[in-house]
Amino acid sequence: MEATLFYILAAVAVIATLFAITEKHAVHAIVYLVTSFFALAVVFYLLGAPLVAVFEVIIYAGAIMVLFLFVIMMLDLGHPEKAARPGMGDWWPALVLGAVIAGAVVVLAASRPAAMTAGVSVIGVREFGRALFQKYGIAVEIISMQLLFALVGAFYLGRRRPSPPAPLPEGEGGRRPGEGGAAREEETV
Amino acid sequence: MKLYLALILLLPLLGGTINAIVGRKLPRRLTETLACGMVWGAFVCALLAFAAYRGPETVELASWLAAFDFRAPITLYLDSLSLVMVLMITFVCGLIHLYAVGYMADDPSYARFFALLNLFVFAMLVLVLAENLPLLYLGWEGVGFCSYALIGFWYREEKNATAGRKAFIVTRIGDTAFGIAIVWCFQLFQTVSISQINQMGFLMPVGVVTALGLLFLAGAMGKSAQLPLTVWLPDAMAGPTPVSALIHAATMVTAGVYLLARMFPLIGTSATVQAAIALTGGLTAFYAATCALAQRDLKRVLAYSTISQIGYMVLGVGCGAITAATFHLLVHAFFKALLFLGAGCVITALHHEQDIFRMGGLRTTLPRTFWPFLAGAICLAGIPLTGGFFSKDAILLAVWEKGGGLYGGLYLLGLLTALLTSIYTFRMVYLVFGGEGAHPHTLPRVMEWMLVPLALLGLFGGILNLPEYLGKGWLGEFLATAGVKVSHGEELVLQGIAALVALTGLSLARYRYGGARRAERLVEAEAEPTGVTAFLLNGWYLDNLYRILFIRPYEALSRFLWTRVDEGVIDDSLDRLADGLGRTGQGLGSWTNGRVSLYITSFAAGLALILGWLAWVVW
Amino acid sequence: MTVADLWTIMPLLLIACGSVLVLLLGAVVPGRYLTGVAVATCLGAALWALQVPAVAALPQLGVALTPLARLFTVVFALAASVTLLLSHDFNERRGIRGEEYPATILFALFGMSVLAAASTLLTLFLGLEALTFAFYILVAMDKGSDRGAEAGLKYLLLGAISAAFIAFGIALIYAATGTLEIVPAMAGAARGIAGVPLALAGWGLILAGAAFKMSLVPAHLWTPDVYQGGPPPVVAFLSTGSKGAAVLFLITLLRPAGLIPALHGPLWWLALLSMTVGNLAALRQQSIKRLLAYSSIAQMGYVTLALLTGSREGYGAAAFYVVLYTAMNLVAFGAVASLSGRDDLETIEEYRGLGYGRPFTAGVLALALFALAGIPPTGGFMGKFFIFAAALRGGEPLLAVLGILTAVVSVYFYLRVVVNLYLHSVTAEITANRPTSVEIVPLVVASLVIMLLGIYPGPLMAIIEAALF
Amino acid sequence: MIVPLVHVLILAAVLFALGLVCVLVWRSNVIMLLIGIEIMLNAAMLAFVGGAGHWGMADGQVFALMIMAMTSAEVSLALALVVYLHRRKKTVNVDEFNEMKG
Repeated sequence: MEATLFYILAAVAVIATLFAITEKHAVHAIVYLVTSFFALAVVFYLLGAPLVAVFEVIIYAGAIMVLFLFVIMMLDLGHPEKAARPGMGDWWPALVLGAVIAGAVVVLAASRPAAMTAGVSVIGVREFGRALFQKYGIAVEIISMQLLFALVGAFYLGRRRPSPPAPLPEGEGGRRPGEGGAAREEETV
Repeated sequence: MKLYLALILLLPLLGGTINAIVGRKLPRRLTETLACGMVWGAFVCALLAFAAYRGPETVELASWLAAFDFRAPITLYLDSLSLVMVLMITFVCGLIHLYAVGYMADDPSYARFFALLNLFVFAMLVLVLAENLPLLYLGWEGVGFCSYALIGFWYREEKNATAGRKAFIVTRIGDTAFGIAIVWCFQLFQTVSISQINQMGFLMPVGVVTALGLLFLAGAMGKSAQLPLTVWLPDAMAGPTPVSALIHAATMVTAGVYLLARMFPLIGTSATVQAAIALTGGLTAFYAATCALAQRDLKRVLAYSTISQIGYMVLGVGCGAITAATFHLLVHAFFKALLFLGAGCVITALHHEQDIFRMGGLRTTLPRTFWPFLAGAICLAGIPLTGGFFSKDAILLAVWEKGGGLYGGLYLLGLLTALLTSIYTFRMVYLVFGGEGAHPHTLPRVMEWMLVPLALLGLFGGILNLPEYLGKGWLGEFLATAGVKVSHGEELVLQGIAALVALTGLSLARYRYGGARRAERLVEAEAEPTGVTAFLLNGWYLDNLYRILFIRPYEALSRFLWTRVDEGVIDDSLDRLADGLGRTGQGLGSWTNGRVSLYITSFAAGLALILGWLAWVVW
Repeated sequence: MTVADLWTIMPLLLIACGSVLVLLLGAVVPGRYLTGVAVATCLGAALWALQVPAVAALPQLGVALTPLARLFTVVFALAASVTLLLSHDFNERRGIRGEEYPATILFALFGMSVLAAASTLLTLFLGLEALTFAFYILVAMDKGSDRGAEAGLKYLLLGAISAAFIAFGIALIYAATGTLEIVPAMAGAARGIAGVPLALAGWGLILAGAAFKMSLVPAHLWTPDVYQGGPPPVVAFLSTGSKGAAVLFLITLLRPAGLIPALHGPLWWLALLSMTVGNLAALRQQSIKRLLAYSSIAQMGYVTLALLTGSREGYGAAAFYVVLYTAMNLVAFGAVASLSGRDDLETIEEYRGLGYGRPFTAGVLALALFALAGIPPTGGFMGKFFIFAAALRGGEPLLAVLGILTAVVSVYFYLRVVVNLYLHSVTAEITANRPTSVEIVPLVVASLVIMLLGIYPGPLMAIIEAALF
Repeated sequence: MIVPLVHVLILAAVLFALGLVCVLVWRSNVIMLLIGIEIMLNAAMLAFVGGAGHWGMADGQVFALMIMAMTSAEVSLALALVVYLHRRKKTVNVDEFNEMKG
C-alpha cells in the first residue's frame, strides 16, 4: 500500500516537475512546482521523516515559492509572450547532459545495491531534535550566521546607493530604511 | 675552511643586499667600495681556502630543505675543480667590478647595478660550490635571474627589455630539462647529493644514464648558449659592457661547462652522451665562428666568439678531457674579460659607436687600450705561446687522441674553426685599431688599468698547465684527472699544425684587412650588399678571385648561418611556436565568452563526463 | 558541550562574535574604525589558534581544531586581516562604506575556519557554503560599478549549482555509508577494490563541485569575469582564502581513504586541462586581472596534480602551495588594489613605467609575479618543486613533465607584465594611486613570506608534515 | 523502509537531472534558472531523507533541513541581486550580462 503510494507520488513529482520546467509562464511553473513539492513532502513522510515533510511544505512550498512569486510580480515578468523561450537548440544539449548524468547515477546506484536493513523504524521528532541540537548544534549556529548574512547582503543590495563616491558629510554611509523587500522572508526559518 | 667557504658566499650576498636596500641612500663612493670590497674579500677568502686546501671537503652550513624523506641541506663541496673556479670567478669579477666603477661613472642607477652585480657573483658562487643539485639549481636560476635583470632593466627601452626576456626564456628551456633531470635523479638515487650520485652511476642501466646525460646537456646548452639555444646570447649584448664581460667571460655561460664537468663521472659512462656533447660543442664552435666572420657590431663579434670558445670547452668535456676544458675555461675567462673590457673602452671612447667599420686609428690614439686588446686577440686567435694557444691545443689534442671517424671529423672541424677564429679576430683588430680615425675622448683611468692584469694572465696563462714536454702540467695534477697520454713528438706535431693554422688565419686577415686594403674594405662596407658586384667591375681581379674562391663562400655561408639559420630558422621557429601558443591561448580565452549559459553548460558537461566515466568504469 | 570544548573552538566563536559585533557597532561607530575591530578579531583568532593545543576530532561537536585546522585557521585569519587592511583605503577611494564589508569578510573567514575544523560532512558542507555565500555578497559590494553586480550574479548562479552538486554528492555518499562523520564515511566510500559504486557517484559529483570552487577546467569559466568584476581586495581574498579552503576541502575528503582508483582519470584530466588552458589563455591577455585569473586556474591545476598522487607527500606539497599561493596572490591583487584609484588599472599598458613612478608597489607586484612564475629564490619555485617532485615520485611522470612545460610557457606572460612595469612610460604623468601606509604594511609582510618560503621552507614543511601525520 | 533505497535514489537522480535541464535550458529567465537549482537541491534532500530512512539515523534528515535553510538564504540573496540588476539593465536574461569576456 505504502509502496504503491510512493510510486504514484514519485510519478506525480516527476511529471509536475516536467511541466514546471517546460512551462513558459513563470507563475504557472511555480504552481506546478508547488505540486511537485507537495508530492515530495508526502514522500518524505512515507520515508519516515515527518518533520522534514512539514518543513518542506512550510518553507519550500510556502515561503520560498512565495518569494519567487513575489519577485516575479515585482519585476512584472508575468507576460510570457514577451519573454524569449528556449528553442530546440537549447533543449538538445541540456537533455543529453541530463540523461547522461541521471543515467550514470542510476547505473552506479543500481550496480551493487546496498543490502536492505531490516525493520527500520520511523525517526521520531524527539530523536530528530536531539540530533539537530546536540550532535549538530554547531551546524545550527553556522546556518543562523548564514541567514543573518543573507539578510545583510540583501539589505545592502536593496539599499539605494547613498551617494556617488565623494566624501560623505556625516562620515558614515547613510543607513536609510532599506527597501530590500526581497530579503524579508527568511525569517520564517 | 668552513669559515672561508661561508665568507666566500656571504660577502657578495651581504654587499648585494645592502646595496639593494639602502644603496640609493649611501654616498656613491661607499656603494662602489662596498660592492668591490665584498668581491675582493671573497677573493681573499678563496686564496686562504686555496692555501688551506688539502683535499676534497664537504661542509654543511645549515639545513635548508627537508620534506618527508627529501633532504637538501646547504652543503658546500670544495674540490680542486670548484676551488679553481672560485678563484677565477672572484678574481675576474673583482676586476670587472672595479672596471664598472669607471664605466658606470655617469649613471644614476649605480646602486641597483652594483647590487645586481654582487648578487650575480653570489649566485655563480653558489652554483659552483653547491654539493647538491637543488642548491646548484638555486644558483643556476639566480644567475639567470640576475642576467635577466642586468641585460633587460638597464636601458629602459623596449628592445633591451625584450632582449632580457629572450635570454631568460631561451635559457629557461634548458633549465626545464635540467630541473627534470634533478627530480629524476632524486627518484632514481633517492639522494640529490652530487658526489653520491656520481658514485652511483654504475648502478643504473646505460639507457637511463644516457637520458639523464642528455637532459643535463640540454640544461648546459641553454645556459652556455650551445646549438640550438644560442640565440639569446648575441642579443644579450644590449646590457652594459661590464655585464657582457661578466656573463660572457667569468660566469653565466661557463656554468653549463661546469655542470657537465661536475656531472661527468655520472654521464661520462655513456658513450652516446659523450659523443652528443662533443658533437654539440664542435658544431657550435664552427657555427659561431662563421657567424662572427660577418658581424659588424664589435660586441656581437665577441659574443659569437664566446659561443665558439664555449663550444671548444664543451667539445673538450665531450672527449673526457676535463682538465683541458677547465684550462681553456680559465684562460678564456681572462682573455675574454679582457676583450670585452677593452671593447667597452673602445665603445666608450667613441661615443657609443659599435660598428667596427666606423672605427679606426685607435692604435695610436688609444694605445693603453690597444696593447692589452691585442694581447687578448692573440690569445683568442691561438697564436703560439699565448695561454689561448696552449689551452685550445690541449682540447684539440684530446679530440685527436679519441680517434675514430666522429672525433677525427671533429678534430678537422676544430682546426677549421681555429682558422676562422684567427681570421675574424684579426679582422676585428685591423678594422678597429688600424687606419686613421677621429680622436676619441679620454677614458677613466681605472677602466684601462683593469686590462693589464688580465692581459698578463691571458698571455702567460699557459704556465698553468704546460704541455708535458715543457714541464709539469700544474692544473692537470691539481685537478687529478687522467690526462691524455701522447708522445711528445706527436704533441709537438699537433701543436705545430695548430700554430700554422693560427698564423695562416693571421696572414689571411692581414692580407684582406691590413694596411691599405683596410680602406677598401671600409668603402666596400659602405655600399649595399649589391654593391659588391659593382666593385667587381673595378678590376680587382686577384682580390675577387680570392673572394670568389675563398672568402665569398665563407661570407655567404656565415651570413647564411647568421641570418637564415640563427635569425631565420632558430629564432623564427621559436617565434612561430610562441605565436602558435598565443593563438591557441586566445582561442581558449574566447571560451570565456561572457555568457553564463555557456559557463553552466561547460560545468555540467564536466560533471557529465566525470559521472559518465565513473559509470563506464564500474559497469 | 563542555567548557573544554568551548575552549578549543574559541577561534571560531571569536570570529563569529567579531563579525556580529562589527555589524552592531556599525550602527554607532563610523565605518572606518571598524576595520580595526575586524583586524583585531582576525589576529585574536589566529593567536588563539596558535596557542591552543591541537586536539583530535570530538565526535559530539562536529568541529575539532586538529593540527591541520589550526595551521589553516591561522593562514586564513592572516589572509583576512591582510585583505581588511588592503581594502581599508581602497574602499574609501571607491566609496564602499558601511559595516557590511568588514563583517562579511569576517563571515567568510568564519566559513573557512569552520571548513578547516570540520569533522562531519555537514559542517564541512556548511563551512564551504558559508564562505562562498560571503563572497557572493563581497563580489557585488562595489555598487559603483556595473561589473561588480554582474560578477556577483555569475558567481552566485554557478556557486548555487555547485552547491547542489556537492549536496547531492554528499547525499549519495551518505546513502552508501550511513554516516556523516568524515573519516568513517570516506573510508566506507573507498571500501572494496574500487570503492562502493554509489559512493563513487557521490565522489564524482563532489569532484565536479570542487572543480568549480577551485576553478578547474571546465568549471573555470566564471573565474576571469569574477576576478575582473570584483573589487581587487575582495578578489585577493577570493583567490586565496576560498581557493585554499576548496583545496583543504578536497584534502579533508581524500585523506581518510586515499584516492579511489576510478577517480584518478577525472582528476588527471582536470589537472592537465587546468594547467594548459590556464597558462595558454593567459598568454595574450591584456587585462591584468583576467591574466591573474587564468594564472590562478593554472596554479590550481598544479595543486590538483599534487593531490592526484594520493600520497602524504602530495597532500603536503598541495598544502604548502596553498599557503604560498595565498601570500603570492594577496601581494599581486593587493598591489593592483593599491595602484587602483577611482577606477581599476585595467590593461597591462596602464602599468607601463610604474616601476619608476611607484617603485614600492610595482616592486612587490614584480616579486609576486616572479613567484607565480616559479622563479627562485622566491617561494614559487619551492612550491612548484615540491609539487613536481611529489608528482614524479607518486608515479605521474607524464603529467609532471607536461606541467613543467606549461610552467615554462607561463613565464612569458608573467614577465610581460614585469617588463611593462619597468619600461619607460610613454605618458609622463602617472595616474596610479600612491600606496598608503595601511597598504604598505600588509604588502611588505606578505612579500616577506614569499621570500622566506623560498629561501627557508623547512619549518613550514615540518609543520605540515606533522599535521598530516 | 517501504521501498528499496535504490528506487528512492533513482527518483532523486531523475529529479536532479530535471533540475539541471531546467538550469541549462532557461538562460533567458534567471528566475527559472533559480527554480532549476531548487529542484536539484530538493533531489539532494530526497536522497538524504532516503538514506536516513535506510540507515535509521537522523543525520540525513538534519542535513536535509540544513539544505533547506541554506537554500532560503541563497535564494533571498539571489533574488535581491536579480532585483538589483533588473533595476539597472531591465532584463532577466542572464546572457545579456556579458560585459566581461575573453
